[in-house]
Amino acid sequence: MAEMSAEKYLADVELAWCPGCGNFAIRTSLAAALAQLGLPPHKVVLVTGIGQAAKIAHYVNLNGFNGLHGRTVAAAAGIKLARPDLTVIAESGDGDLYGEGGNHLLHNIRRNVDLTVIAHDNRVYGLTKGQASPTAPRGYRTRAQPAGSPSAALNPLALAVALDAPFVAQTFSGEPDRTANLISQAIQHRGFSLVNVLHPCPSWNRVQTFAWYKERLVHLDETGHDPGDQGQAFAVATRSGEQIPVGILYTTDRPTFADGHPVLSGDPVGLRPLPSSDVVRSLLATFS
Amino acid sequence: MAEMSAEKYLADVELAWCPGCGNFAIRTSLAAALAQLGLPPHKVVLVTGIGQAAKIAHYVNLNGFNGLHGRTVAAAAGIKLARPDLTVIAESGDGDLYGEGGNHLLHNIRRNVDLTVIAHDNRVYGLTKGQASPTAPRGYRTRAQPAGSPSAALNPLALAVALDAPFVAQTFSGEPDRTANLISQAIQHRGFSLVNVLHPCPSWNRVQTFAWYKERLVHLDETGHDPGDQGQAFAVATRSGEQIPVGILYTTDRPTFADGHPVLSGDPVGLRPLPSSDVVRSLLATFS
Amino acid sequence: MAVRIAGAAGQGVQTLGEILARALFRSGLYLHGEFSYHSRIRGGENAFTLRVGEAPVFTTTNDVDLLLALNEEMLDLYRPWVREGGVVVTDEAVGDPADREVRVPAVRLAREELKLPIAAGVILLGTAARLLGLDRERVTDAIREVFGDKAEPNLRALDLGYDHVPNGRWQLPSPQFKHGEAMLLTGGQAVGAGAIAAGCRFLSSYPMTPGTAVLEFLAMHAAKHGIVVEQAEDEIAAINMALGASYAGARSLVTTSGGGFALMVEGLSLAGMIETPVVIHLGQRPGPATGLPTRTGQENLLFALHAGHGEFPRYIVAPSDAADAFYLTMKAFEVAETYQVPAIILTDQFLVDSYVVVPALDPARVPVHDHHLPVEDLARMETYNRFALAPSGISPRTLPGVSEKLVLVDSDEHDAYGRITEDLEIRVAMVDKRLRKGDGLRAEVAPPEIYPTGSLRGKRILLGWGSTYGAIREAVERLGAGYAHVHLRELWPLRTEELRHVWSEAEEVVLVEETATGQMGRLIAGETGRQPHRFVPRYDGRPFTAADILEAVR
Amino acid sequence: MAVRIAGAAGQGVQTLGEILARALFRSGLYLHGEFSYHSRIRGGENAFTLRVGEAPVFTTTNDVDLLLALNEEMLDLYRPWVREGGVVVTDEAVGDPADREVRVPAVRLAREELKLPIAAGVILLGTAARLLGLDRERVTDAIREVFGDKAEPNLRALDLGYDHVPNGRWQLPSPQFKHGEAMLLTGGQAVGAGAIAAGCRFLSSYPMTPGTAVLEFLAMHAAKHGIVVEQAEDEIAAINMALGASYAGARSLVTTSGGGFALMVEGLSLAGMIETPVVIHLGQRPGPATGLPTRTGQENLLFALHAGHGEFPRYIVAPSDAADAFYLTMKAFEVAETYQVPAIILTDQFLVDSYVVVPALDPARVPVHDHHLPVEDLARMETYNRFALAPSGISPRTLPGVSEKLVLVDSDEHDAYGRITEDLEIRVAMVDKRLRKGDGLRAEVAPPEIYPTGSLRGKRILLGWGSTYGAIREAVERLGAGYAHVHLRELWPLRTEELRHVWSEAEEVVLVEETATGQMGRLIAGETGRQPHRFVPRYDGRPFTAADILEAVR
Ligand SMILES: Cc1ncc(C[n+]2csc(CCOP(=O)(O)OP(=O)(O)O)c2C)c(N)n1
Ligand SMILES: Cc1ncc(C[n+]2csc(CCOP(=O)(O)OP(=O)(O)O)c2C)c(N)n1
Ligand code: SF4
Ligand code: SF4
Ligand SMILES: [Mg+2]
Ligand SMILES: [Mg+2]
Repeated sequence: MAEMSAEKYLADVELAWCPGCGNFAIRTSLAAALAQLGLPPHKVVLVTGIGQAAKIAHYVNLNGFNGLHGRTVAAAAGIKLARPDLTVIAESGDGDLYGEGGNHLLHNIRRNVDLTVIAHDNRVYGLTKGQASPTAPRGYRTRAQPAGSPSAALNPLALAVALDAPFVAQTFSGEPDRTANLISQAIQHRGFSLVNVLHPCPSWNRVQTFAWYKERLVHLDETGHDPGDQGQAFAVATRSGEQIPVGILYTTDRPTFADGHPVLSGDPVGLRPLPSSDVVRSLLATFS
Repeated sequence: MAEMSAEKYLADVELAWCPGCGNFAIRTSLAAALAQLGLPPHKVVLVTGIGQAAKIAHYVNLNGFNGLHGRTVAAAAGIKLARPDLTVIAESGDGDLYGEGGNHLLHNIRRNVDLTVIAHDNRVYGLTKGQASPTAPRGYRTRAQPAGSPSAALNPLALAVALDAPFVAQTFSGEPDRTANLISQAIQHRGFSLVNVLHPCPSWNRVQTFAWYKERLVHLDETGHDPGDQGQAFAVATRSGEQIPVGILYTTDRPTFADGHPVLSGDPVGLRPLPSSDVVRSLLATFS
Repeated sequence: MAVRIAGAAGQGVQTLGEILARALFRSGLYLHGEFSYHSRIRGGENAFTLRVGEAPVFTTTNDVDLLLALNEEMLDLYRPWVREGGVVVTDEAVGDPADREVRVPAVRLAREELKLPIAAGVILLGTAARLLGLDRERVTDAIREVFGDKAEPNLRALDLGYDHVPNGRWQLPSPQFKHGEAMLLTGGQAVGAGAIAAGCRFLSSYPMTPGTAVLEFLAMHAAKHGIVVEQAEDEIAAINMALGASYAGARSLVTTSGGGFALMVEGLSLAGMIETPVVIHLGQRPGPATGLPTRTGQENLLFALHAGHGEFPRYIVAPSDAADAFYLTMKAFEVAETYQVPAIILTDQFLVDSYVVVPALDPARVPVHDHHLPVEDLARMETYNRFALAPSGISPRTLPGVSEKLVLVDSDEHDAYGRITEDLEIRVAMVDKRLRKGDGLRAEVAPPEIYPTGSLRGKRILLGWGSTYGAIREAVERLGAGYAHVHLRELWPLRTEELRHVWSEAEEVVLVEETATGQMGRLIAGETGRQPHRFVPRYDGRPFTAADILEAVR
Repeated sequence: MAVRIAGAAGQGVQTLGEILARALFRSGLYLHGEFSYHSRIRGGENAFTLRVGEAPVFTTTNDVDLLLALNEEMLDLYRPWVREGGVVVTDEAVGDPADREVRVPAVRLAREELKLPIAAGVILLGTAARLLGLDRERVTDAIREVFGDKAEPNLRALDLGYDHVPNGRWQLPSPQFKHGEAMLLTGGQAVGAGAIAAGCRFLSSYPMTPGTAVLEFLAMHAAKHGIVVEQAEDEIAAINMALGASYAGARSLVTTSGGGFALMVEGLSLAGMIETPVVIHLGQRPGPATGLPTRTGQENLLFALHAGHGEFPRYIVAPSDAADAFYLTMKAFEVAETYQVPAIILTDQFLVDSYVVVPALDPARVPVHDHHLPVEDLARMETYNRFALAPSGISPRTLPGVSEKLVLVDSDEHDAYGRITEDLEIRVAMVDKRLRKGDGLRAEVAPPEIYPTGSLRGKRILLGWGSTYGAIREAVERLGAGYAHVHLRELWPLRTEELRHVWSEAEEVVLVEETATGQMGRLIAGETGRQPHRFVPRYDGRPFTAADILEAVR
């Protein structure tokens, strides 16, 4: 596929994000990734949920399914199963994907549908004014958690590695080229891919700021990490403390949902014609 | 606490399970565990969902909350938060806990509420006539999956270890004493405990039979496994192939939900009196 | 003529019932077979009640002529319902030898002669078949159909039972139809077949009785008919996957019961907002909550109608029998697709699980069409607006990826293109556009069925909807002059004019419904101001029979 | 007298509004402050509209006397709504210097003098306050209350603005109440305070506008008042956790909006089945689906009433203002606890977010009691039956672990002890028992409010419910003779007798409702057969004002 200009993926509309927000860069990285891959806009569906991150569906020139909060991955799976001919990207906030939508993430990793999930991880519920998201650290204080969040942060990377997700990566919005690159690799990887994008939320998150992240990033491609080794990936994902791994944590190649599926091997069901009356009559004949 | 007779925990009612089902033994093991711990029945709440396994709430003499399919752990967390003075056990089928209820499992491990979750893992939806449950292997055939389940089996142990659940164990219903022992240790462990109980379902599951399991069990307490090592626990949990680990995979001691909680340190809120009018007036005074 | 087979779960009651039903069907007779069961896999009470007739039979009965009791408990439970002059068939070890049952050494024969204990039921069935006057060959065919390559020992069992008694105590009517003129199927199969006939290409669902029957039917036919059938992780996933698939071009179905539908309510509202068709099969069972999982009821009418936050049009049908279930399922798909709305098929356990013989189904009765915008038309457009403000409310629809035009849908209020908006004038225009579809929908709905035709002046009306059709019809037939039956099969939009007419003509309107609160009465009154004068409720989880209604009405 | 402060999100519109409201409240005046905003964190349109009065004010207005515009866009948008003779206050750089606005160098002063750009708004507020005739001291107090230890630079900002104009263009009325005689609060705070006053001990919820306000209020007061407040992973967890906590003895609340409520529907049905009290605060906003997240509406009435599979009693209130929200929340807890049913508090964004001054709240007006069975009584029982077939339908309730008696609840149909059953006679008895509670509940409900009192004969009635109260009341007052206002605050069970009376007396009943389909009309007709004659709808997401209603009715 020919590389295209990233511009054509960007919709010329007002962006309702706050100044300084990491979401802007993620949008640009997404466009750059699509341009790298030369994917025609009409062959891509961007599925989002509800939240600040989820508004991205309106800010790009792609097909879009901006569904319910938390149901992003479920809707994306439905689209991909009906139309394997399309590239389907599910993109939303950490509250959407890991909180309300946790069960769909879990089970679509099992399903191994060929989806790319991009999580905007700002550790807060941005749109609803700053409550702790599942990735917020224990003790994080907000108006809904004035005594500090009592729960441990969810580790989405460890979770995905444990569930044997075929492609698990993390990146930082402040590194747009690396982010674009990872997204493009995630899209190309067969099966389920998760890209967790850390990003600052200057409006609500005063702890995990741009600088805070910058100081802590460790680029896995510079550490000799072997993404093919699940144990190593798990160790990196669960390494606690001051280092934040970015890059590809884990890749594997296991049967996808479509592999050996009796129907998915044929024409996309979303494009098949109405059944012929002969076919229907043969079905009904089984009742007589 | 004094040991009690296991009999007193068993309700004298007809059990609607099929002959030969592993559920019978799990019920006995649960009673034995409670007897070992000498827990008075009225100080225990057994929370279940819907399914064959979930009927256990009616077959024991304990307080019982037999709620909705999939919501077992959520209801249990509510009970425990209101009444830390009670021992709360959440027990249900694999479909209930890992399928419909996956999100509650995920987030209650994060919460680290002091619950014991006992999963009856028969790899099928027993009560609804044998469809694949989340732990059914890829390719498993049922009436709802005539071409074989297209999804990989969920690995609940790897999941729990990855989420840093404080106590993760697996056992087999055909080893009732070991099962009782693990349940009793799980109850005693501070924080969230998961005991995955493998059990045959002679009515629907013709693959994972009693004999099938018996041949494959590896007792972790005989292999020198160190449950304090998360990496090792993960390796054991994800070890594929013909060996099925039973015993304690992982234990850790991390802050529970109640630790440092401003309200849970006081009297159980479920037992507190109605507010005095003085207290209410002082609240209202903030509006004047 | 009515027969009941009763036993514990695991004794094969449903299989025996199906064999008997097939044998009768092969004999050219109409029948209705009701399967009633407990929520367990082994033990408990299972009963298959079969009525035979020379014309279509659409309801069950309390009384039977022949009881085949597979164990002692069932004998005790159901003997009181055997009519004067009826017969009971049991194993020799069941019941009291002093009683005048037909006692067969079935268990012993199955064990000793066949080495297949489970075949005792087929032996008893053989005896019952002969008493009924059934041709041995018809039963042989039925056993072959049901057991496939496992038929052999069961055919021997049949013979053992058949030969145990002399020829027919009863005689069956002569055949009423020729092969191909009628069909035997359950309501669940009818919904599944209707879906396939209407071009369903995607089903995502979570098992729940009685919705599961449709999931399993489509799963079985998926490969052949090119349908993606997927068991979802929960009902929320099911509806959201279905909406995704529908957006992408696949006619989509979900199947569930009340509790699962409850979890789909947010998704239903999404369907309303993104104007993406989806068909929901809601098989009712008694609630609240888990309730009685394997029983029947009609408690979800007002719930189905008002489910979902916000206001949007929907289409609701409630088939009265299996044939209706086939046609109305087809129509539900077609209406959902035409109007880009969610459609709900409201059945119940009784309808889904009952076997019935109906006149041969003719899919051509409900034409189905492709409603997408031709790609040529798209090419001519500058921008494609998924939610263009069409006068009918129906915006021209296309799919992602079939042309260079992009397709954007949004759960927020949105503009014509599909982009999120907080412009309150656009908001109003969009609400109006969506609700305008109600006019078209209303015109799709057929008037309620009235029986007997002719004036309603001064009559007492038994008003019903859905699967109570057969019982009410039979009751009205038996009540004779002065009574009429008004039945709704398409529930929403409501045909208010015809209903107003019913009220203004009739002497009294009696609602017959399997609820405790009379929901259809409240619905009709809410839309027309006319309330039923009386209400005959039932809410014990069993279907109405004509006898129950007669008792309540007389 | 009315004031509007308008700006982008992030410019502090709500804070400025709250300061102004507090200053007026401290001046002994009644007021209503409406906050209208976009679903974003920075940018967009935020407006705080404040009406001042000598008597309680319960609604907002379109027209204002003073507009404080924080940016150009807001100036253009809202200038048309400034009354003849009104004033506009802006920064010197905003708008056209040729216009006769009061232009203050606020941005420059904030930057240069205060080194705090965000304080520009407070400077403008100071100017506005002086124009309004507000005492500087009252505003100073208000700033201290709102900013706490961050007050200092804002007090300087106030002075800069205050000193920019000469003394009062307007004069405020004299104080109408003394300290302690009235209270200033939002509807959301009122619900939260009512919950605490009624003994709420547990809240589990997932954030959703406008429900979040109540979550945050209780979170803030949790430690002091001994309440476990937990943000759930989703709304399904929220309701199931709340039911668990309630079973275990904690009065429990969940708070959400339509989309979140949709996810709680199965849990609502569970509450009905296990007869475990729970209070649901449902803050309405326009749908379907995500709709307009920060706007108002009344679209969830029929949904809230019919949500849940199966039939079970519930209690629904719709407060008309913040005081009502306090009392009805208390009542909702008490009724839920007495009848062991779910109770729904139906508010909306307008009510939740509006500030209002009300007569001092008196918690003693709604007595609360412990409804658990005394442990002594338990000790005397052989077995404790959680679902004993009480004539009132209310089975005596105890908690697990307070005595040796075990407490078992079950989402399946169950016997008196709580054990699962498939016995159909017990089923019927249990349905009857649950529904019998409806009689007691009906008696709890107060009759609709009628204004003016006296005969309705020949009058045109404006019928409303919930937060449209103030707008309808004002419209009726302005319409004068020949009109009356009938308002429902407790919606279910419905007081059908009084409503029938309204219809039989009145000339015409006009429903005023923030929906497109007139849901209250359909509800009343469903229960009484009486339909409204006319319907005044609104569904653009904005609250009714009296002017809107007058225009539609006249
Ligand atoms: C069912 C449902 N529950 C709650 C909400 C309210 N809501 C909208 S956005 C949001 C959180 C967004 O957080 P996140 O997904 O992290 O996205 P962010 O705004 O941080 O990018 C919530 C709770 C909703 N729209 N739907
Ligand atoms: C919301 C909802 N969906 C579906 C069901 C139907 N249902 C009842 S039990 C069950 C599956 C049970 O499987 P599992 O939890 O593994 O328990 P088992 O019967 O195997 O012990 C299902 C799907 C239900 N009761 N509620
Ligand atoms: S609230 Fe946070 S995440 Fe949302 S747009 Fe603003 S800065 Fe970004
Ligand atoms: S269906 Fe399976 S799991 Fe359920 S009781 Fe029978 S054997 Fe046990
Ligand atoms: Mg976020
Ligand atoms: Mg199971």
